[in-house]
Amino acid sequence: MSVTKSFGRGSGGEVLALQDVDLHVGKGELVLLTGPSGAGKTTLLRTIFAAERPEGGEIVVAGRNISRLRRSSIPFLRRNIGVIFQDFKLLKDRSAIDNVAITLDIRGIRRKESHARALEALGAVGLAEAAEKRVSCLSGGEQQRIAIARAVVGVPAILLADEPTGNLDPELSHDILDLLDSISRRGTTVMLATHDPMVVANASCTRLVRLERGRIVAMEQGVRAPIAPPRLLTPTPQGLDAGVLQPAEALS
Amino acid sequence: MSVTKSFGRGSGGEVLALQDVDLHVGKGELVLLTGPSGAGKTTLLRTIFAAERPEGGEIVVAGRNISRLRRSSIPFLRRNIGVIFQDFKLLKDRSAIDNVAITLDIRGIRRKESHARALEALGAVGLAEAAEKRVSCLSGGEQQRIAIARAVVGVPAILLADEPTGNLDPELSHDILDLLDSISRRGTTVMLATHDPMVVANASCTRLVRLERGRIVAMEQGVRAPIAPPRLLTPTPQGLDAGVLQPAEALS
Amino acid sequence: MIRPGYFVRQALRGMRAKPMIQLAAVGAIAVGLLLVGVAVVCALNVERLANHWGRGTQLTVYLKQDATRARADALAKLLRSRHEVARVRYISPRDARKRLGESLGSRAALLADVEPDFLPASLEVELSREADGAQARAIVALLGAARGVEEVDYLGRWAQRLGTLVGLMRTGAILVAAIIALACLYIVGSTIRLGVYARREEIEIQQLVGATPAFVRAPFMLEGALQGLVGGALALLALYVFHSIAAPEIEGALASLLARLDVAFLSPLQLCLGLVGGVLLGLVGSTVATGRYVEAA
Amino acid sequence: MIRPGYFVRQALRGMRAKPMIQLAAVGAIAVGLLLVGVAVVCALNVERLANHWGRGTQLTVYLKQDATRARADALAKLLRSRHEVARVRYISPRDARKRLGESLGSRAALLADVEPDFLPASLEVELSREADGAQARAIVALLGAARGVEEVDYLGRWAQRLGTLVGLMRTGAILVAAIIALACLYIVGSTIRLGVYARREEIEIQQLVGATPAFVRAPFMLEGALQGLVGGALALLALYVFHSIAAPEIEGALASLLARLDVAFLSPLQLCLGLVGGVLLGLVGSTVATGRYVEAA
Ligand SMILES: Nc1ncnc2c1ncn2[C@@H]1O[C@H](COP(=O)(O)OP(=O)(O)OP(=O)(O)O)[C@@H](O)[C@H]1O
Ligand SMILES: Nc1ncnc2c1ncn2[C@@H]1O[C@H](COP(=O)(O)OP(=O)(O)OP(=O)(O)O)[C@@H](O)[C@H]1O
Ligand SMILES: [Mg+2]
Ligand SMILES: [Mg+2]
Repeated sequence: MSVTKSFGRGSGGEVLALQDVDLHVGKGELVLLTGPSGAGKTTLLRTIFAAERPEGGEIVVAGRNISRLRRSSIPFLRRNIGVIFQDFKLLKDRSAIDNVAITLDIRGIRRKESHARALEALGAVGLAEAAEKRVSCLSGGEQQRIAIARAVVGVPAILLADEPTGNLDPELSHDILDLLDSISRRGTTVMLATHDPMVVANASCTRLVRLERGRIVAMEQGVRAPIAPPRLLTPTPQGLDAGVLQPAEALS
Repeated sequence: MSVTKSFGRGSGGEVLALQDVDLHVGKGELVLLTGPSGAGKTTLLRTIFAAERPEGGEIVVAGRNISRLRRSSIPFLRRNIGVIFQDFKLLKDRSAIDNVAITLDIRGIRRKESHARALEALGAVGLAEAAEKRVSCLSGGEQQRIAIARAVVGVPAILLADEPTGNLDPELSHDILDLLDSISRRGTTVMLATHDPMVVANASCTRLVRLERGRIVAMEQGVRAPIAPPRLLTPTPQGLDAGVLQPAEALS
Repeated sequence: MIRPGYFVRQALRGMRAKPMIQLAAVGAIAVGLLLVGVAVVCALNVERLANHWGRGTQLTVYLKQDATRARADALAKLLRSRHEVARVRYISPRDARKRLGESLGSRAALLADVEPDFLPASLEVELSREADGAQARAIVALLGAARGVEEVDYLGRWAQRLGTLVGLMRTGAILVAAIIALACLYIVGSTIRLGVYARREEIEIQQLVGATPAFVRAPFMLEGALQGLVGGALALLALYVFHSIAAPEIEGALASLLARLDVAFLSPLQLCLGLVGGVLLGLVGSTVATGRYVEAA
Repeated sequence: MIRPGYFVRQALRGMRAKPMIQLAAVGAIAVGLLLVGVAVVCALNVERLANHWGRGTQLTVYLKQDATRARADALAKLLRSRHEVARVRYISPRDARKRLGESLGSRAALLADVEPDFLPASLEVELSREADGAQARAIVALLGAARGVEEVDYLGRWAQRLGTLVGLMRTGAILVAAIIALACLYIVGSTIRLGVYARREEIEIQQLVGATPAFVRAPFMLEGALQGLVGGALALLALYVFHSIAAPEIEGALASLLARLDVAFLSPLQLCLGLVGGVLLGLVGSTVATGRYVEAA
């Protein structure tokens, strides 16, 4: 898998949220994205799952140019990308398990199976007991973990984690980093945006990218080597388009 | 000022969110509240500004029992309490400055003055330039800082900060902790809920309280001495009730 | 303490920010009042029509052969003293004969041999607009029992049919107006409620930072009143346009039959009432709808 | 690929979770269809009334003094051959005299000296239900020019008034029905739109995690169809109740004047159309309303 992004002008109104960001990420990498508040981390992640369209440059995922994707293909792209949103984006008046299962439901997976897998994912973030509680009744950290469970339950090809530990205590943060690490080692490309120095210090990333005011100002090798050197996979456009590429099966 | 809380049963459905929490906080203290996700930190703070009613026990603020407060008095209580919400609770489709100024607007302060003071508060959190931007267009950290500016702009008698640095980088976190410290030194009672060990390490608190599963499991003295020993102020009920106690004037 | 300027600004901001909610509420109020207005104008004109035709309501009191002119005059005087009677006219036997001759037209020769006072004298009584069926029947009964009266002829078959029809139309218009008014009240209420519901978070946040219920409510109420005013004005405008189009048609259709009948529009007072009704509708709707979320917090 | 069961469950969940939105939409649809239904039933019965009274439409053809009975029979035969004519009856001079006598009542003695065939013979022509004013006028013109015809007497003044009135009612009912239908379409649309608007975040989130527009829309469409079905059923039920209450009243009022007229209700086909209309209204409304937010993301 190969990801290429570069922008002439940033998205998001008059502000240049991103400027000439150029980044190649290989399959199975775990890239840490840091930078001060307002650096453009979230915007960069949002362009990858086509929630934001760049004014210039191109983003290539699995050989496909995201910025020129047909609108109708976007859902199928997103099914291969798990996203942990900074503001969670949970359905507040539904149960935790419904929120997690939705990523499977939209692919037409049977309710029984989707609920079993969702429960498993909730267990992985330590919330198996809270499965039936409404999201609005849960604490900040619990909500964040539901967002994490939702992002990983589909075993996506790409995982975008935007500040996934902002509401978690050190112990839980550690567990979550372990979870992301193991997901990445199984072949999922992980991009993790954070400003928590503890996360930066503890995550076994393959690369550390520092953004400032929309530009990459530093890029270091991480402690971990990528499981595979960055290479171009043969594009699987029909997989992305038709939604038949089910990473869960593809990867196991 | 004296705060007393104790619960027989916790609020929030069947879960015992808080159990027999007993805590006295004096004027000008800065109390750190820590504990794992779901410990009850947020619930504890919410009971203080009467967003949650305890099933048992009582909360006394400035000599008034919050849990038996008339519904119509709650707004006037809240005007003396600044809250930084864990999930921000900002008006998404209004400008940053409108969000900050609202705490002054509801007291009938002239638009000109309220905007000037709101701009000042935004400056204190490093967002003077973003004043006119819509909240939904701002990054997670920017939104958090607006929430902080809104909580402090009224110079409240009590400041409740729920995970105020979860979306901020270390540098900004530091600035915000400094801000809270200086506010506390000017006489505002601050209660800061966090699981960020860096905050716990750096904040010059008067006390450190650790919650777990709704109970206080540890309480240590902090690095800083309270500006005044815990004492009972003469209650100012008419101030809380009629909203004439304007801390801004009272403290300056 | 709090300047009204703040609320006006807030209300205007709210209206600019969520035009869809405003349009829905304004639309519901406008449609509601328009329908009620249509019903009222219809009822109004049916009423006028009934009065217009009702004015023609006549009794013919045939006098006995032996009744004197003095007796007839006494009866006429008695009738004129009653407020439900508009006019009384004495028809002498000679007049009656003349009329019968006219009504026979080309066959009037038939009456050539008939003596002038063969037909009885009569009183033609025209009831006033205000007189209803019950009063008319009372007079008929009264006259039937009076000395010197042979027979009272009351309302022809067609006039009666027409009266029934007009009565049905009136009842129908009132019934339909009532249904419409209730239905529109429901719709206006639920539309405003939905609009407030869509902004419940805003209300919650305002209250969390210490806004009083009155503070939260004021912009909504102002908004509601404005919606009502605009909705009411739109309804009256639309009603006026309908009236301008329909009135000449209806008048034309009636003109060939009747002397002249203007299809009336609402009076200035009624127009004002419509606007006030709109404002009240918006105001009360907003107040009730906001109450839910203001109380809940 | 995706089981319909999922959408049914989602739709039901949505309806349980936000009953207020459902009630608003169901109410708007019910009220809209009810009003249209009232207008339709009114128009339907005005039509029936017009036909019923229209059946009584009669022409009286006075024959010339010198016209023979054979001529009269020829004319009657000619008339009977026309489909707009229902019945033709020959009135001899003797019959005519008898009738006049009856209409004069106690003053019939007046005719004692009149010779039996002083009055002209005539044909009483009753037009069929289907015959409209234009056809009637054509027949009048035809007869006026026919040999042996002295004069044609067409519709009395009251019958004409009644006809005009019924026509006005029909036009009014259609006009009002059109206004109502448009107005209700607007209100239903904006109510459904508001309901979807209140749930825009849900739609946004679903799309962010990869739901196709069809997936997001399906529960809303199902919900809309259900709202339409329930709203339609409620409207028909309410209409039926109104009918049950109003019909005997109206029939009673008419009974004293006319032989008998049932106030008709909607036919089974029309009832089905009402339900289908409700479902379509809800379905189309939801689809359009959801489109906005599905497209936007
Ligand atoms: N929709 C938008 N319209 C206008 N400006 C935007 C929009 N989204 C983001 N921005 C601006 O772009 C800049 C980068 O935002 P972004 O959310 O990417 O920052 P970030 O690195 O995620 O920050 P944080 O760590 O605070 O979450 C910010 O200054 C923000 O105000
Ligand atoms: N409204 C509610 N209804 C039911 N349970 C609730 C409600 N609010 C909170 N809880 C439960 O109470 C417990 C304490 O929640 P609280 O939000 O106080 O935790 P917290 O210490 O703030 O956690 P975090 O650090 O994750 O924010 C949690 O288990 C939560 O699920
Ligand atoms: Mg961000
Ligand atoms: Mg919390």
